[in-house]
Order: sequence, then C-alpha cells, then structure tokens
Amino acid sequence: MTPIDQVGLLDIEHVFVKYPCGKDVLWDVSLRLQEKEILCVIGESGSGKSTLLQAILRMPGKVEITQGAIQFAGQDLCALEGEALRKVRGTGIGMVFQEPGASLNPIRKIGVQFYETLRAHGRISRRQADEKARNLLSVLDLADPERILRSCPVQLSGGMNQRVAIALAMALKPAVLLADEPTSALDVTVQAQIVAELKNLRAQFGTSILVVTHNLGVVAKLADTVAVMVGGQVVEYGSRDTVLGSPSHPYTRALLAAVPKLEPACHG
Amino acid sequence: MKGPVYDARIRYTFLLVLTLAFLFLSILAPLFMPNDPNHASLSDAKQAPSAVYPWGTDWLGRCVLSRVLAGAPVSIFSALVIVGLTLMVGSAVGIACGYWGGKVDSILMRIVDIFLAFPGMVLALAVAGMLGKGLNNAVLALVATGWPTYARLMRGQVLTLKEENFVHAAKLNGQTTVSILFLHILPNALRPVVVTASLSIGGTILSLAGLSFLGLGPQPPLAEWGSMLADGRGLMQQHPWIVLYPGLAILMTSILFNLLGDSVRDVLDPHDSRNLFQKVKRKRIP
Amino acid sequence: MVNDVLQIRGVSKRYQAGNKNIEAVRDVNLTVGATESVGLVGESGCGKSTLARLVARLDSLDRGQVILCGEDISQIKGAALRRAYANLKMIFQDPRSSFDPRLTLGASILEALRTAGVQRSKRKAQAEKLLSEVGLNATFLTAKPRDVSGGECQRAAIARAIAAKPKLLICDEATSALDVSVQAQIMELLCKLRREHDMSFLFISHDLALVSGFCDRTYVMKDGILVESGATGQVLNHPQHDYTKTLIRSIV
Amino acid sequence: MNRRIWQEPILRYIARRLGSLVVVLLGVTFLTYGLMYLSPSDPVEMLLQAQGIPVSENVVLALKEKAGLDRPFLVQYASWLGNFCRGDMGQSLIDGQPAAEALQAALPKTLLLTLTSVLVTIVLSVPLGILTAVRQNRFSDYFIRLLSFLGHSMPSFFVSLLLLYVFALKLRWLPVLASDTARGLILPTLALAIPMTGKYIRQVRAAILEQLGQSYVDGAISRGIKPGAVLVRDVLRNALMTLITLMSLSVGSLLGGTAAVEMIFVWRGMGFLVMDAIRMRDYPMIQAFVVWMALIYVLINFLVDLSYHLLDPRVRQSLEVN
Amino acid sequence: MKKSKLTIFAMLLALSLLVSCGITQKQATDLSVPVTNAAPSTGNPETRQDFVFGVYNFSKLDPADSYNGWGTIRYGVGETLFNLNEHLEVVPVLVTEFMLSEDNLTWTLQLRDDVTFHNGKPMDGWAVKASLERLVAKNERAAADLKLAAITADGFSVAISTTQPNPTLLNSLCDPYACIIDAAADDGSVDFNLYPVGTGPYVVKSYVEDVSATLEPCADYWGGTPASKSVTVKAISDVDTLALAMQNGEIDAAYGLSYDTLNLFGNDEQFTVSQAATTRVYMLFFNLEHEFMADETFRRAVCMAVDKDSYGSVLLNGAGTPTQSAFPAALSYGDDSKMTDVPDYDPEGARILLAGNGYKDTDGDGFLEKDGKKVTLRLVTYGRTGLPQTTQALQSALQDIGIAATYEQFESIDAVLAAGDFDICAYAYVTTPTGDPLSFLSFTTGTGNGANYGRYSNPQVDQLLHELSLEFDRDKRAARATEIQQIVTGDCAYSYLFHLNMFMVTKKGVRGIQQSPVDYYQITARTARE
Repeated sequence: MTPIDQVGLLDIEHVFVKYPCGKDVLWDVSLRLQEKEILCVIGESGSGKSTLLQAILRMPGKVEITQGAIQFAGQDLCALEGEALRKVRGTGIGMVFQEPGASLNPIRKIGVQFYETLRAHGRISRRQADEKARNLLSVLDLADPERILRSCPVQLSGGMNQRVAIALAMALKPAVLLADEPTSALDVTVQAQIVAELKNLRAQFGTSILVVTHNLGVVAKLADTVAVMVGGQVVEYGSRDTVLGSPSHPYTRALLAAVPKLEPACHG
Repeated sequence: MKGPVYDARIRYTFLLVLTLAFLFLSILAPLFMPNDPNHASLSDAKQAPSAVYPWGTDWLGRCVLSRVLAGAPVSIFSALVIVGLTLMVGSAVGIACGYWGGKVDSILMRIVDIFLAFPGMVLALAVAGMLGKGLNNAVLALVATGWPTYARLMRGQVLTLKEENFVHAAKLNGQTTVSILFLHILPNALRPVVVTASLSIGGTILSLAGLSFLGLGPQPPLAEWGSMLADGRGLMQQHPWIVLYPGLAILMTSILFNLLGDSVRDVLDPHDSRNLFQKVKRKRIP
Repeated sequence: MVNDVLQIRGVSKRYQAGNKNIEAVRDVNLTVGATESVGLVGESGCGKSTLARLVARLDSLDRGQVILCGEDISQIKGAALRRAYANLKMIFQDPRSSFDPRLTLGASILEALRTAGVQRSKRKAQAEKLLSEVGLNATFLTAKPRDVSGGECQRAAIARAIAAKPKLLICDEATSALDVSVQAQIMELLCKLRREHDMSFLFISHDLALVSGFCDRTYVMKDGILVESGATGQVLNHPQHDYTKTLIRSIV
Repeated sequence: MNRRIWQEPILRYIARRLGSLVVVLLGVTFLTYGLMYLSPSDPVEMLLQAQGIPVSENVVLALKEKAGLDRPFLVQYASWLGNFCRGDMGQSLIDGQPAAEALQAALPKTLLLTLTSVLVTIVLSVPLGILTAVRQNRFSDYFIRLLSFLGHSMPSFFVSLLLLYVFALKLRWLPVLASDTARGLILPTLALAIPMTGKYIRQVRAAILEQLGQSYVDGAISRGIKPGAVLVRDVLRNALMTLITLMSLSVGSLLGGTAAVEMIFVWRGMGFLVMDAIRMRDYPMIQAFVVWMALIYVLINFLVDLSYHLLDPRVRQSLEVN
Repeated sequence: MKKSKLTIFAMLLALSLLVSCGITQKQATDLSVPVTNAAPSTGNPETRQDFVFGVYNFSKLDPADSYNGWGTIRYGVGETLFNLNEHLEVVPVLVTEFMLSEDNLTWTLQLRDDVTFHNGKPMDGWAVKASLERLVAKNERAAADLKLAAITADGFSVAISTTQPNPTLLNSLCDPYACIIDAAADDGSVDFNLYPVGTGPYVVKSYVEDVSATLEPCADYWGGTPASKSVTVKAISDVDTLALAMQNGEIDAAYGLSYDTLNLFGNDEQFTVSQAATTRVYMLFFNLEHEFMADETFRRAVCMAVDKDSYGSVLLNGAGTPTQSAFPAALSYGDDSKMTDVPDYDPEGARILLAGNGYKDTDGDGFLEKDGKKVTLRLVTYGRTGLPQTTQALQSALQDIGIAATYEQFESIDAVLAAGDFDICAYAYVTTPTGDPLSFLSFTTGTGNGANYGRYSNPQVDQLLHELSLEFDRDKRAARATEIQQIVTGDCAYSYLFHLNMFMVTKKGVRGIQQSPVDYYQITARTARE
C-alpha cells in the first residue's frame, strides 16, 4: 500500500463502515485523492466500492461510519452534521450515480432542478441559474439547452438524462466528483463518450474525480491512480501503470487475466 | 440472521398461532357457551353481568356471552368464506385473462371494469337489497364486490410471470401450457394475492358487520355481532354490556386479522425500511 | 447447407407501440452450422434479443422461417413445438430469473430431465452428473436460486440446458450480468462444453471481445438489420461496415 | 409547438376514455337491471300489494302487459335504458314518486357529506402519513400508527355511536341530528373520516416511504438540498398521484359506505334513501341509486385520470409515445 | 249533557234515547271541555318561542289520503268536527249543535261561524260538504265507515244523511280522515298532501318530504293565538337517534321513543314523561290458510306458549298491559273476564297438547314433525317499536315448545299480509280509533274483509257483525262486541297480547303537549316552550 505522507484534497483515513442493519462492509479503507487526480476504484460486486462513495457523502440512512476519518478541505466529514454536512454535499463533493438519470426527479423540469441545486447553496435568481445551467450544458456539448431546461427527465432520452445528471452534479463546481459505476449498463459506444466526458470535466474545471467501476477498460483509459477492493478492503493501491502493468496482489492478477481480449476464437 | 425480516417472521408466526388458536376457539365456541344463545328468558332480561350470565343479558334475556360466542363462527367464517371465494373467483378470471389473453382477456376485463365501476359498498347494498336479507346474500354481495380486485391483481401477475425467464425455460423444457401454469406461474402469482387477501380479512369482517348493522345480514335469532350491536344500540346508555361486548368482539377480531394481514405482507413482501430521515447512530471509536 | 442446425430466413418482427410501428427485426438471414459457434453482436435495442426470442418461439414472428435441424418450426404449435424444443435450449442474461424462485435448483433440473424422457430412477444420478459437468457439487441440488451466487446459478442453468442434449444452445447475454472473473469462468465452461459435446451455439452479446474469444463466425446487428457477417477474425480485423468499425474503436 | 403536441393526444385520450366509459356504463345498467330479475319478488305483484289491490293472476298479467313486462328481457332492458337516458328512472313502488325526484333531493346531501369527509381525511391523513414516514420507527410513528390501526379496525357505525355518546351526550358539544350547518355535519363527517383516515395514514406512509427510497432522493441529497425541501418539492410531488388515487378510492368507498352513518344521524342522503328502498324492496329506487352512484364514481375516476395527465409528465409522456 | 266519566257508549246511548224521544239536543261547546284544540290561548306574540317536535313516523298531510290525516291532526294543521275526549267520548269542536232525525238516517250539524280556513275562507256548510265528499271519493275506508247518502249545506249548517242507520257516524267524524279541509284549495296548484288548507292553529310553511315540516301560527285561528312562534316537526326515523336528540336538547318533545328509554327520561329531572293507555293492541295474526296454522289445536298450543305478562313488562319495559281482549279493560266490551276460552300461558300444557295431536319430534332434532313433515312457521312483523322484540320473544317461546320458526322483519307489512305470505304476524292495531269496536272487529274478523289477513271466516261472527253495524243500543252493542271476541278468541283465530301505554317525552317547561289516550292529538294551540 502506498504510504500516506502528505495531505491530499480528500483523505480517507482508516475508515470502517457498516450497514444500518449491523453488517460490516468496509474495513480499514484508506485512500487519497489529489487535486485534478482521477482515482479509479475497481472491484467486483459486493466488494464495497459503492458503499465507499456513500460513506464519503455520508448518505443518510444508508451507511454508518464506525471508525476512521474522511478529511476534506481541512475538515473531517465524519464529524460534520446537519447544515455543515449539507453544504459540503454539492459544493465540495458532487456525485454521479450508477444510473445517473434516475438521480433526477422524473417529474420536475430540469431548469427547476438546476435552480434548486444552485439556490440551496447561495442566493441566485432564477434567470442567473438558467444562464449558468445553459452554459454548463453547452460546455458538455448538449444540443438545445433551452429545450432541455424546459423538459422533465421523463421527456428526455436515457443518455441525455445521464449527461444532464453529470452537468447537474457539476453545477456547483465541486472540487471532487464521485462517480459510481458511471458506465455500467451502457452500450460500449456510450461508455466511450462518458469516459471522454469525465476527462473533459477535469480538463475544463480541474475537478478531482473518484470513479468506482468494475470495467477494467474504463480504468485503463481514465485512471491516474487505481485502487483494487476485495471484500471491503483495499488490496492494491497505486498508479495506473503499476497496478495494471505489474499487479502485485493475486486478486488483481486474476482480475486482469479474466478480461476478455479482442482475439480470434479459441477452437476446441 | 437477525434483522427486520427476522422480526417480521417472529411476529408473523406469533400472530398466525394466535389467529389459528382464535379460529379454533371460535369453532369450539359453542362448547363454551354458558347458555343457549337463542333462548329468550324474559324474566332475566337486561341483567347486568352475573355468575349465570357472565356478560349479562340482552333485551330478550339472552346470554350476551353465549351470543357473542355463537356469533364468532358466523362473523369470522363468513368473512373467511367471502375472502376465499373472492380470491378464487377473482384469481380464476385473472388467470384466464393473463394466460390466454386476446379476446378472452378483453371480454373478461371489460366485465371486471364494469364491476369496478360500482363504488365501495354500493354493489353489495344492491345485491343484498335486491336478493333479500340473509347471510347467504350478504356473502354473495361482498364476493360480487370484491372479486374484480383479485382478477386484476392476478392478471397482472400472470402477465408479468409469463415473461419471466424461468417460464421461458420451462417452455423450452417442453412442458405443457397447463403444467407451466400450475407448476410455475400460479404458485408464484399467489404471493401478492395472498397478501392482499390476508390484508382484506379484517375489512371484510367490518363490511359484513356493516351489512348486518343495516339489517341485511343474518336474520334473527342467529347471533351476529353487527346485528347484536344494531339491536342493542338503544340500550347503550342503560345497559352498556349489551353493545360493549359485541362491539369489542368486532374490534378485536378486526384488529387481529389486520395485524396478521400486515405481518403476512411484511414476511412475503419485505421492504427496505430505512430512509434519509433516519438518524444513523454513530459509534465512533476515538 | 443441409446439415445446418439453424437456418433463419428472412425473419421480421414488428411491434406495435401505440400508433407507432417499431420494426425490431428486419429480414434477417442467419445460419448456424453443426458444432459451429456463431456470435451475434450489437448494442442494446438492436434487436438481437428479440431475434433470440423469435428463434426460440417465445414470440411469434411476422415473416420468415426458422428452420431447426431441418424442420421449419416457425409456425408449429403444441406437441410438435415441444418436440422441437428438445433440440433447442437457451440461457439468459439474469441467471436467477431463469429459475423458479420457489423451487430448488435440483427440482428445476429434475424437471428438465423428466421432460427429456429420462427414467425416474436415473434422474437423480443424472442431475448430479450434470452438475459436476458444470463444476458444481451435489449440494446445489437442494439450494434455491437466491441462495447461490450469480455464477453458480448460471452454471446450474447451463446444466439444466444441456440435460436434454440439445443441438443448439442460445446464449442471450449469458455472462453480461456477471463479474469479470465469473464471466471468464463461465466462458471457460462454455468452451469446455463445446469441446466435449456435439453442440452448436448462437452466442448473443454486446461485448465484441467476448464474442471474439468464442465464436467461429460473427454477425453484427444494428437497428434490426444484420450489417456485417463473416468469420470472426475477418470481421474484427477487416470490418467493412462503419458501425462495426465504431464498435471496435470504442472498446475501452 | 408544445401546446399542439400535448393537446392533441389528450383530446384523443379523452375521446377514447369516454368511449370505454359508455361501454362500462352500459354494462353497469345491464347488471343492475339484471339483478332485479334475479330477485325473488315480482315487481308487479309488489306494486299491486303496495297499493292494496288484491293480487289476482289476471290483474297481474294485465298490468305486466301494460308495463311491457311480458316482453323479452332484452327488449324490456332496452326500453328501461331508453327511459333512463331520458331522465325517467321509474317510479317508486311504495309511493309512486318518480325515483329521479327522490334522488335529486338525496344526492346533494350525500355528496356534501362525502366532500367534507374526504376533505377531513386528506387534512388528517396526509400530514400524519408523512409524519409517520419521516419519523419511521420512532415513538410518534408507532403511536400514530397504533391510532390509525385502531381507527382502521373500527366500522364507521361503531365510531358513530362512540362519537354520539361522547360529543353529543356527555360533552354536549355537538348536535345529534345531522344538518346542513357546519356543527351538524361535524359528527357524521368524523364518523366517516376516522376509519378512513386510519386506513389512509398507512397508505400515505407507504407511498411516502416508497418515494423516499427512490434514487432521485439520493440525488437531491447528494446535491446538498435540504431534506425538508426534498420532502416537499420532490417526494410529495411524486407521491401526489398515489394520494389522488387514494382519494378517489375514498370517494368511492364513501358513496356506498355512508348508509349506516346516514341512518344513525338521520341524514337523508343516498344511503338513507337506498336503505329505505331496500327494506321496502323498492327496486326502481335501488336501480336508480346503483346506476347513479356508478355514474358518479366512473366520472370521478375519469376526472382523476385526467388530473394525472395534467400533473404527471410521465403519464403525458406515455400518451404521446402511444 | 253531563260531564262525567262516561264511555262513549254512555253518550251514544243518551243520544239515541234523546233522539228517539224527539227532543233536539243542543250542545254548547262550553258544556264540554274539548280535549285539545279550542283552548283559551296564552300565546303572546312578543314572547313566543320556536318549538321543535321530533317524531319517529313522519307523515304527509292530506287527510283523505290513507292514514295521512293522523299527521294533519297531530301537527295541529287540521281539525275534525268532533273530537274524542280522554274518556273516548265524542265532543263537538267545530260544531255548536247537532241532532239526529227520527229515522236515524240524517244528522244535522250546526257549525261554528267563526272558523276560517288558513286561506281566510270561512268554514261554512258548503265547505264541510265539499270536504266530506272529497273524503269519501278518495278514501274507501271512510266511505265504508260513513255510509253517506247525501249532504246538504245551508249557511253554517250541514245535513248528513246516511244510506242506513249509522250509529257510529259521529265517531267516524272524529277519525283523522274526517279532518275538515278546504277542498276547493286542492286545485293542483300545490301538493295538497304537503300543504293542506285546514282550520288548525298551524299553517304549513314549508314541508320537506321525509325530513321536516315547518309550521307557522295561523294569525286568525278561531281558538285564539297559537302559543308558539313556530313549530318544526322533525322526522327522526331512528328511535335511538330520536332519544339521543331528546337527551341532547335538540328537540322539545319526542314521540315514538323506544320503551327502553322510559327509565332514562323518567329518572331525569330535565324531562317530563307523559303516558296514556291507548287503544293500540299488540296482537298476532294467524294465517288460517297455511298448513299448520289451519289446525285450531295447533293455534291453541301457540297461544299457550305466549307469556303475555312478560311481554308487557319486559319487552315494553312495563308499558304494556296484558289483555285477553282487543279492547282496553276500561271499555265495557273490553272485559278480560268474559274471554273465558282464551288459553293461558302454559308451555308445558302446549307441549302436551301438541304431543296429543300427532306433533312429535320424530327425527330427534329438537323440533316437532307432523306426519313426517317438520313444523316450521314463518313469523313476520314490521319495525314498530315493540313488535320485533315481541316476535323474537315469540320465536324463542315457540322453540321452547318444539316449533321451529323463522323471523322476518319488513318495513311495510301490509303487502306481505295481503299476499298471505306468513304464518304468524305480530301487529300493533289501534282497535278503537274513534271510540267504537265495530270497525276493528269488522275489518279483522268479517269474512273477506280488508284486514282479515288470516282469512278467518265464521258465519256466526259475520251475522253478529251485521247486527252490530245496525245496533244503536249501547249495552247490546257491547254484548255483541264481546260475543264476537269470545268466538274469535275461542277459535284461536287471533291472539291479543297487550295494550300499549303510549308515551311522550317533553322538556321541562314545555306545556300544551302530552300523550293523549287518543293517539292523534299532539300539537295544539297551547303547545309551547317557556
């Protein structure tokens, strides 16, 4: 494991997490996200990688942090409550969910949802909010932002909603963006777009991104740093080239070996 | 494994045992009756609870306890018969609609729509009113009111299950339509139907009591809780026991079955019971 | 070819969605030869799963023929169809959903053996044998679908599918709901079956890489039409159609 | 561009719904009319008896012929239906009064009582349902659920008696007899609203809990929106359809369920009317009652469907796709 | 005429004697105190209060229409020419003098000249003639009772001739149907059944069918100023709610309460309970055309199963006086001691009687069979207070002697009775609404007559009824009436159970309204709340 010797943007320090029902999920997880870094956490289902994101945002009713600290911008998120915690959500740390479209209220106009998000973190007029939203949508190459803002998610296509959700997560220009399996359940062609988009985000806004995924292809294209999780623990953590190129943990090696390669058929 | 589901199962088992015991007792109720429930002893009328008449007597000198006990099978088993018939008729129609589809479906569903167009108890009142008073007609009335719900539910279930992979797999196994229907679709479709049915028993008891209260239920001298309440209403102030006990019997039975229904649902349809307004207790080790 | 296991000729299927007609599959021609493994690649909504359903007669087709082992099964019904199913089995994307949640895996497999005409006395042993063939031990006979992992469940599904020794096994995204490592194991199992059984495969997937490792020939489908076909290596290395090229490019 | 796109489908939708409404209502009338044929008593004989005319075979036959009751069932039904559509719902067998008139007097009363009860139910059950959902598994949740459970387990006639006993007799706060005045309506309204509230608190709670489990709630929280705002602006709005459905159902159960309460409070609405008719086997009145109630209920459901359309873009969307 | 405790027959006798002596009887109103109407009014228009009257059975108001006249009289809207006083004696009200011709066929009545209808028209001879002619045209019962031949009017006098000597004509004129209304006002412009034009102290202001009637005092009522500012008659069709409303002070007087509430109100200082024995008898109709009931011995056994004493004391909470006769004991033809052949309560005897006549429990189910056929009776009744209770008690009593019986309660029983669709029916019958036994006996026991639902037929009874209808002599009338009852009860064709004390509850401080022995005198000009 990489020793943690300096302060990052987001420091996860020896975090233990359990579900409200009492089941332990994460054991002693420590990760660090630097500015403008893209960190990919890989692992298979049940490895606790999505729980990690929920723990960082302290999603109510989902997880309980029993030990450890999550340092962000000089404060321990685990010690925050109520308003202070709410302020961090959105402005400090944004999140893109597994099915990004589903994180939008399906029956409210997207313009309103932008306005509401911005309004929750400071005074802003509806017109200003619309202006901001339009800019953001055009930066993300979404055609006809006017129409999008006047539509409800149910009236847009799934792909469109995903990109709108990413834009909404970026509306407050968070320093850190958490992305939970942003590409699973997507067609390969769309997957490539999303990967490009996340890279674009970092380039445009200098956002640090923590991506959770099981798709090694995505990792290879996106990550600066890679962490591998198995059974609620981080078993390997290092730069992309190190982890993917010369994995040290047997699990990582097996994982890499299991990835199907584009090659002619294996006959009998 | 402990957890909400585990608790639900314990509660369910407890309530089930309680209900079964209750049912058993209500079958045996006639054995416990201290007096003939229909025997009018005018000299004993309107007596307060005593050793001979533990819950007092009504205006006709009949033993209230005996009548409440005698009324138990009437009220409870009628309700169970109603729910059972409703379930069977509704499910049969629902299965026919769901599995064969096409013309059968559209015709039957139209009929269901027609029945559903009658609000609440209106159809029950009409059936009981047109066909005359009496327990049988009251049962018929409530079945006529209730079955469309099950037809819809069952149809929806069958339609969903028909597209499930395990049904496809069974089809590819070369199983016949009938065997797929009875081996795979029906048993799986029953779950929500059973939940709905068990949730509706309590309400059915109330509906039946309501019909009785209106005089459309069992006719005298047959003891039934709703009609006992209606009969003794005028004596509520002077001789409260005449209405108190049948009223409590209705309340308790309906509570028991409602609890059972709830817990059947909790067991068969477990739902995640955490939300964002839950305070998560945090034990931090410094 | 006369001894093709499956011939699909000019199959089309329209869906009525309100006032709109959606042509999910349009004039598809496809063959699977004996012991051949054929891949069908395309993105979600391209019609590949619909085609699988049509071939398996889980849905009725509008036009065209499906010829399975020389018999046109596109219009047959009842007993004839049930007989035809002896040669055709399918495994699905979500392994758990392909088992009746109420029954044990064993019960489902025994049911398959029963319909395959295996004597009652021999079924149990046969079931155990099938399980060991897919790498599971006999304890799985008494497990319910929700008690086992996705990979184990898919193995059991495969065991059930090969119980009747079908000529053709359709794999509809058979591994895409599984973790990579499990996916690799299942693919290995399928390779093993190919080696040991006299069986053809119609392997449907969105993952070109997966198809490339398993199939002799590959068809590429887009919007209900087959846009490209040929030997897998040919398609991968020298894609003709723009869509195939995009597909290959976007593999991450 | 927006207007034309969504107005056209809604018109088509309304037309289609009205079409199926007609079919359903035809079925309703047929069933209602058919019920009379299943009934054990002969309406003509009943009419004669009610008028004190001795029932002789000849008289009955002559009258049947005059009333067209000797014709085939379907012909009779058609003529009955024809009359019904013209507003002639037959005459009471008891006093010969046109059924339409009696209904005209009773209907507004039942509708008034229904309206007040639904309003009270909404006012009580929605906030309490939300409260129990939000305070899930806490004391207030358990306590309110216990009360709602009790309410749900009590028949409305039982509640009526309790209310009368406590509020009219003991406390002398409210009158026994229902009247058009606000005070007179309180007890019958409560008698109907309490059991219904008991039922709906639980359903509102379930609906809210279901919405709280949706991803968009997580989304809103992750964007730093206040939980209260999420509840009001997102959750409630999404649960609105369920709530509206509940309310339309409650109107339905009230339309037929007021009978006992109307009897107890001597409120001469439809329930009272039909109970009188039932006791006297006054078939034309029962028929008129049933058909009218079904008509009202069907129309309410229709309006509720339309309101879905206006409130929920999902429904709008699905119509446009179709 | 002396004011004394005479029965109506004493008076009739006197009348007939006087008439036969050719003396014209002059009757001045001040000689007899009218029971209700023409009271010296105490109404002070300044301080009058509204009065609310809750009734169980609300009625429409056209006196000629079936029994609606009860409502017309009860609510103080209309008046009859004569009234019955508390001793059921006929006393003139709207009449000052009357006399009978020597041939017993024509009565000449001299009307008061100060009576006007609510519309201001004077109640003169022509108006009375029109009212009575309208009555007999519309009401068969009245036509049969009155037996009118012709009416001639002249100023404020009216001469009524009958087709045959009619000793009960004046009694019949006391019947609510004979309420005098302005027949000319029934021209179709308003529903006369809701807004009749009578001569009573109150005018119908608004009538909501089945709900309530609001009455206003008649400004120029001949008997003085009515004492209430308004009267509202409220229909409260649920007896229990009626009691609650009374307890809660929402109504000033209640009529039709359940007997169970007697103690409730009797023990409460805020209320006054007035009781009066009425001529309403609770009785059993037996259907003599049905299989088992046709057997006189069987009927006798049924009669022996009935514990009349308990019914009166328990079921009616003491408001029922057990009887053997259809008429109250105070009447000369209501003497229980003369009903010698009426079976007493004796369930054991009933069992023995049945057993001795081939009724045996052959299949051991606890119920009797006759010739292998199970004895099952259909008991029917209607909702009048006391009847369902009586019938259910009877059902239990029959069960005790081994007779199975079903019970059915109807809202309107007459159709069921007319159809003969019953074995036993419990019925509450006002036997002497006009102070005479003929109408009841004739209706219920004469072969083929209107209320003879059990199809009882006895030539001897028919002959006696005929004689009774022509008899003016009081003692002989009483003797015939008694004889008829003896035969009927001896045949066990009917069983008379008990006479009813009616009661009315009023708030303390309410005056001018109380339970009258004549059940249709309720609201009067004096009725008021203080």
